[in-house]
Amino acid sequence: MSSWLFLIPLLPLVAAVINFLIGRWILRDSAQWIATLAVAASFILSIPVMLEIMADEQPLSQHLYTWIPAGDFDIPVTLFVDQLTAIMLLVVTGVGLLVHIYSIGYMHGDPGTYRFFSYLPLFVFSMLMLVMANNFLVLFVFWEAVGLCSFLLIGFWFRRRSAAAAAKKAFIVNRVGDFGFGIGILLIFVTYGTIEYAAVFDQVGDATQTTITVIALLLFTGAIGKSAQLPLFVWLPDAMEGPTPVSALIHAATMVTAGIFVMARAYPIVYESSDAMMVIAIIGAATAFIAATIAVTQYDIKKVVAYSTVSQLGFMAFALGTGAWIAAIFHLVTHAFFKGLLFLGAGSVIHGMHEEQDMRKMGGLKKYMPITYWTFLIGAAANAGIIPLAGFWSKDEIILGTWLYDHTVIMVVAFVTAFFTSLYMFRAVFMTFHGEERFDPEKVHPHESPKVMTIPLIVLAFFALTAGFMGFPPEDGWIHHFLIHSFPGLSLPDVAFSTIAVFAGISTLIALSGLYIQYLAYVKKSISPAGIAGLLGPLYKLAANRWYLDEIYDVLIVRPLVAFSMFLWRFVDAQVIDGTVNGVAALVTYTSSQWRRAQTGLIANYVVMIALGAVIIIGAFMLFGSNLFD
Amino acid sequence: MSELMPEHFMFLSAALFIIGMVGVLTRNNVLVIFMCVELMLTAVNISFVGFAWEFNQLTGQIFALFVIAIAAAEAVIGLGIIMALTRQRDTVDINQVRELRQ
Amino acid sequence: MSLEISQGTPVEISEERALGGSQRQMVLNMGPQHPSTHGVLRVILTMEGETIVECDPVLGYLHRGVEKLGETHRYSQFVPWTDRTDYVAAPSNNLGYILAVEKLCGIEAPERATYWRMIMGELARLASHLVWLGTHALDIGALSMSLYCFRERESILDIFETFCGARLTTNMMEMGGFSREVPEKLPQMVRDFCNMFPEKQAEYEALLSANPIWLSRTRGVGVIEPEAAISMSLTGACLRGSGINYDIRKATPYLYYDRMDFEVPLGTRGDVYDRYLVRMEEMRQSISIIEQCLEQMPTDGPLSLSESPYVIPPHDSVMKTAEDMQRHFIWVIKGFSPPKGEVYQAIEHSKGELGYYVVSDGTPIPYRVRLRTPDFVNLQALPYMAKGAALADVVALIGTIDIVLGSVDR
Amino acid sequence: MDANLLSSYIFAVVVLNVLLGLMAYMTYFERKVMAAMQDRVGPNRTGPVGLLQPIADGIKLLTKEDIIPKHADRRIFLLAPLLSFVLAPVAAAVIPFGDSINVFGHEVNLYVADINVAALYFLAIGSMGVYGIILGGYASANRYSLLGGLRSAAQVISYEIILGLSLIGVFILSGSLSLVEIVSQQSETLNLGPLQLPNWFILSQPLAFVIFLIAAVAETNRAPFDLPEAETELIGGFHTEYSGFRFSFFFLAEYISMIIISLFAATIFLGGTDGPIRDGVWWLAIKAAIFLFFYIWLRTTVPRFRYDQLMGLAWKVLLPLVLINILLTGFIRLWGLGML
Amino acid sequence: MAAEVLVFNLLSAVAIVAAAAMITMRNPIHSAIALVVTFVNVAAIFVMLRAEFLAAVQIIVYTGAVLVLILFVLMLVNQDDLPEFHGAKPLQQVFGFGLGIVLLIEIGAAILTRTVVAEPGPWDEQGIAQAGGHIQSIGQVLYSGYVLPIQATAFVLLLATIGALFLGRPDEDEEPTPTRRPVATISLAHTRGADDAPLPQLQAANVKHEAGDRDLIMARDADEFTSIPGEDDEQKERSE
Repeated sequence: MSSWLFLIPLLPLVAAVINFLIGRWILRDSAQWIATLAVAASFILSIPVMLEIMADEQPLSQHLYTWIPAGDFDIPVTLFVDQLTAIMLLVVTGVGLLVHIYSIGYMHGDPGTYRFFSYLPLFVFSMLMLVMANNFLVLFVFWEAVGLCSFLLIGFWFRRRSAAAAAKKAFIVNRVGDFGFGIGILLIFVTYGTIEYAAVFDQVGDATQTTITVIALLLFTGAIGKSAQLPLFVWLPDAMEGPTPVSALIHAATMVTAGIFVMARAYPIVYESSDAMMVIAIIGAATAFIAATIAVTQYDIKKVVAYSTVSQLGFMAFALGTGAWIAAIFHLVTHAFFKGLLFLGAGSVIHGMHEEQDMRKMGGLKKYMPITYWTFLIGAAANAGIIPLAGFWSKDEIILGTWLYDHTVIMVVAFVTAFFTSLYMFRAVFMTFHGEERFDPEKVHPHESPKVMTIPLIVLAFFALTAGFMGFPPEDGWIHHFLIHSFPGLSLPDVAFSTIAVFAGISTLIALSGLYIQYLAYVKKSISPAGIAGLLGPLYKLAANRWYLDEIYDVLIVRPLVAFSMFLWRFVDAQVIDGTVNGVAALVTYTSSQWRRAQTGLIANYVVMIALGAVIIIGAFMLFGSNLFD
Repeated sequence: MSELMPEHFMFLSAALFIIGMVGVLTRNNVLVIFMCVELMLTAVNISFVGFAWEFNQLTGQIFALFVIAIAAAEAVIGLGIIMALTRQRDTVDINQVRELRQ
Repeated sequence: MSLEISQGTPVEISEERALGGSQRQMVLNMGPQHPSTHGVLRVILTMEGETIVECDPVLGYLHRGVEKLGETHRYSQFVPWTDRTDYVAAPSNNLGYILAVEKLCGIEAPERATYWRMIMGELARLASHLVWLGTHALDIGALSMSLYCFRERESILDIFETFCGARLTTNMMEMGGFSREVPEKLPQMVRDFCNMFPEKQAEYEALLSANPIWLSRTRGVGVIEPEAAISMSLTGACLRGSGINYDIRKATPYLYYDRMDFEVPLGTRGDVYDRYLVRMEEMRQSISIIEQCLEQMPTDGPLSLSESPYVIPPHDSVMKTAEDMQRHFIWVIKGFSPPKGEVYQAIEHSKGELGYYVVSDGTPIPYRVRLRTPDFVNLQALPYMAKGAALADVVALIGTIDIVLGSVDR
Repeated sequence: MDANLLSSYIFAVVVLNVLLGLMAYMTYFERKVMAAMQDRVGPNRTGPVGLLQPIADGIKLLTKEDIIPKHADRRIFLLAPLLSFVLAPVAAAVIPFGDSINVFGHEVNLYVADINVAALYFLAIGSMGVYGIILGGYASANRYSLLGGLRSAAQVISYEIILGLSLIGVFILSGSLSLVEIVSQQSETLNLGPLQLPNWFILSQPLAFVIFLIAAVAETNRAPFDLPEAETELIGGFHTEYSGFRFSFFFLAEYISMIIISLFAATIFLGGTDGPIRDGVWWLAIKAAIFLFFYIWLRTTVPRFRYDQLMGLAWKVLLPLVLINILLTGFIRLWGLGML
Repeated sequence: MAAEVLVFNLLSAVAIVAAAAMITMRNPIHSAIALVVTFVNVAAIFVMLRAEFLAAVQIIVYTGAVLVLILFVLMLVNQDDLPEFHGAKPLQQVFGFGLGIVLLIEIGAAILTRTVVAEPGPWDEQGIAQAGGHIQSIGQVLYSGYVLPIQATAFVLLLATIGALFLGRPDEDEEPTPTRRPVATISLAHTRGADDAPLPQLQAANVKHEAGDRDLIMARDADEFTSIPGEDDEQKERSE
């Protein structure tokens, strides 16, 4: 199988290139089929890879070519698949395939379809290469490539000013993280003299503790950017300006989890540094909590899901930080399914509501779009952690991990966050699908989405229902035994059933309480959400205004930066640099105007010069290079 | 010199090449210059073929073959340019063509 | 190869135009000695490569002052001169002039003579078309065609020879009819020709019409728009090839053409091939007209209006009666004087409308004789058609106009 | 000097003289055939049935005044007909007129040379032959001649390509460029079911044969491709200004190339000296005569092409066809060798 | 083998003399002829150097095509305007010949002091004979090791052809085609020169099919198939 590995990323790339080159004129609508088929083929090819890994428990690798040969040092492009990668492969191609199918319906009639279907497989290609890389440089290249795809897709409707701004914001914010990431990779190279995973991980212990901590934190900086952790998560909600399938694929299921993936990949490094892990855990917990609180106050259905994503990413991050590695990856996988489902469901709602995203103008949609409703409900329940859906198992395991590895504070935060999770999820469900119809029935005629859109929803809903059983029984499930190979030195904790039961009970209670509160608030109307908001006063305001993070950035970073830039422009650039440049240019102009006399424009003169040059060179060679005068 | 020596063809090649070069340098007519360039290419071909003969190889001949093929392409384009030039400028005098200056 | 021309001629102007233009343009002096200009036509071609940019026909190399001769000769003396305008169809030229003078005098030839005139006119048309076909095909490169055509033309010339003793310059007609009785074997000769010819014509068509090279050389070449054809006052096949229905035999019938059952072929595209088809069809119609004439012709009756003062008395009566001898003497010495007046008579010549404009001031010598020769007018179409055509097309175009320089230059 | 070389020289002289004689009677043949086709008698006054006509013509041409136009480029004007005339028969050197025969105890090969690149040599000489026409057209200082020269240059280059490419199918099948080898391959028998046919390449390469025939007519500037001379347009084209024996050189060269290309076609496509009974040079002569008759037949029958039609025919019709032929032949050959 | 050397020297001498003639002739056509002589001699030298195929290609491509093209262009360009008739600049000539002499000395020295020796390959006379002839041996080498270069060369030739077509394309017609004026009489039978335009509706009896997919219209009356535009308009007005 390893000799066919290259096909997995190649097919989407080919599809992307074909669609990009001839999509506009020749393929037009058939571009979508090329892309979908390519990703489907990748998905089908990924299955035997998975099976082989399961059977052999040995990583696969295929050397493609040497990218940068430079003396002793060379950068090979080698595809590397171990257990972690295999899971990622299935997630990326599987969710990718469903999103492609969904997009056929969602993007129908858009003039830029061919463009969309060349970016989307390009993203799949980049993501696949990212997870299949065997060294940090290739990883970094495709890390940037997925960033680029994200940029392109967020700004897909670039004529919309807000979309363009969001794309820019996502790109720039990510650059901050990537900057740290890049430095981290450089530091790895400086420290270990190589950037291949295997070689680096073999000699992790050779470096000082401080160096390792710094490397780990720098790598985590990248993850902060890409996986939208505090303080860089601001881009992700804005990224919802892109088409909804993009949000589902990139900003929920795959790309944003790249940060988590990288940290898991760099497990040997991170694991060496308890300080770094502590930082990761704190940041993750803070992110999870803050995002969850914001999510409760949002009215835009996609924003709710987006903040939910940030929150869940926080969960994964602090799972990493607390040492629950497998739980983090487990949650990554389940999250990919139910968050993809939620986004696609949200997209289906938006599609059915004629591009309306505000939940205040929805309500009572249950009867109009039953499939969307049920699948969305399953996704929401999975996200909220209702037993026995996927989210319950993974999230519960993360919380269990905090207790197991003695992070009590974080555990408390996690429980609180879980409560908020339940709150915002069911708030969204009830506001959208239950209650009175708040939209204008004259203008809006809600309808169920076409089959190409609902079928992916059903498939994802199935996985959201069942994926959790990969990790059953907790801490001893199939996924744990499978993934443990990717985390050498880690052992599965032996947890008493009673402990598991207690945590499961608490989690379920919290989730159901959230459900009940929202039921009262939006269906029974016995509690007034506005009243509670008024009761909480400043706290609500804080959450509703996204903890003023954008404003803080504006004051702390953007404005000084703008001012500094103005200074640079007005004085340094206009006066100093331009002056210098213009002076140099004037000098060059003057000199060249003198030299220009040599440029007669007469071919004859040029030919003479060529001949003269030849004569001189041959003469010089005869004088110095031959044995003529020896 | 009772036998055919490599020096024979090398001198022939050199002589033709230099004649061609002198022609390029001294003539004004674009077409004659063009012919001189063809002569220089042929001179190089003699070298290729000669070395191939000297070392019992065919690589030189194959190189010469490629040179001829490329020379044909060059002739087509060159003459096309000259035709366009005469159409536009009404001249084949190389000293009246100063388009390269800008 | 410089042209030696005096100042200010159109030739020089076209030379200058060529030299003043780009180097790519080349002036080619085609004729007057050139095998495919059908005589001494001179065409100055300004060319870019093989494409004609400008085409200037230069005339006058065969100018003999025929019109002036008409003003210095008596009415009957001018008839032989008309033979020498379009010498490939001499009887038609005779006919046109005779008809004009007869119209001036107000006389009409006897019925039998009129039928014979029609036969001779149609035979002349056939003879002319055969020369046209042979040379046209030869110009385009079909070598054998000319020989075949001249072979058939020989039979027509034999008929002429039998009728009047001359082959080329027939001078066969007179005011009021014919001066001689028709030889007895002539009707049979004409009948034989009519039987033989369609077969031969089928052969020509087999050789040409089915030939892809012939088609590619003639189709779409030298298109004359109907508007252009009219504005250049083209006549004959050049006009009808462009689809304009104008045939003098139908429009203003002369002789007994109104008694004939025939059709006028019209082209649909106006290119060389259409004119070829039109002329080929005209030959068939001519044969049919000849056959009809032979059928309808009265077996006997006078061939000449012997009583008319404008007609030379028949030979027999001159020898027998004094009046006729007197009349003959005056007719020969002084000629006859038609009444004062002017007349224009046009006939459908093989090349188009051949018109004679004759003004009489009551003297035996016409005040003015003007020839409207069809090919002179039709030649206007050459520069029109040649612009943008290839050099090889020019010969085809000259051929398709069907010029005879004797008639063009007069 | 070794005997083989000597016999080759002698044979070359024989071939050259026979060609010249044949050429003279080629004109007679042409005139008679044309006359018959055009319902005429043809030459019949000089000698019995006009048999002495070619000789009379030759004497006339040689004794006529040799006019050199005033503005002509004199040296080239004198050189051009010679070039045409000298190059025309040279190509005959590679045509095999049969196997070797025994003359006075010596083995004499019935070909001047059997070289490895014989077919290419033939094409090369053919491509040189056009210089006479181009230079003659240029040197005459006559615009008709110049146009004839230009037309000839373009025409010969175009049709040279077609001619060469049409032969490639044969080369693929024979695996050799040597005409001797090609002839010997054609003398084998081709078994087509119950039919036993000679392995002539006309049977396996009919398309190539037709294209070769067309290109050969164009290559020799004969009707309907006689644009360089085109009497009715260019009044003789490149030889407008030539008279006397210089004109006769062009004339001779044209007829010699006709004969040689007929011989070549007979050799390549019709099995050369191979015949149903008693192989020998007579079969070659008969086959060549068929081609020559075809040439004359064409001339009497068809009108002339126009310049653009001529080029269009070469580049838009014949070139694609001949490429398709090469492709098909190549595939069939590979299939036959079991490589597909 | 003194004869071989003699022939070689003879051929080279002619080639060099012709080449020298080429650059000194004032008339470029004469130059071209001199170049033909050089090329033919070079081809003969190729034959001596066991390169029969190249010799043939040299003749076919260089003398048969490239030089014919050059002659073609030379003949198209008006002779009176050729620059050599106005003489070259003396400085240019001195420079050219000077450089030529220096280069000759340099290369001469290089040739005489040449020490490069390579391993002889397998393609001597026996080797070529074993392969079945010169063509066969060239083919073996060419199509075993140089397939990609051949394709690249073919591509270059294709590009050159396209480039030449582009360069040689006719100028765009600046003059707009004149619009047609209405004239007194318009024939209904004519379809404006286009060969594929449909004919106006005609009675089948009037149409005579001719060879070459052409129809002739047979008019029996002088008034058939002819309309006078003015009358038509009047009739239209009346009917309206």
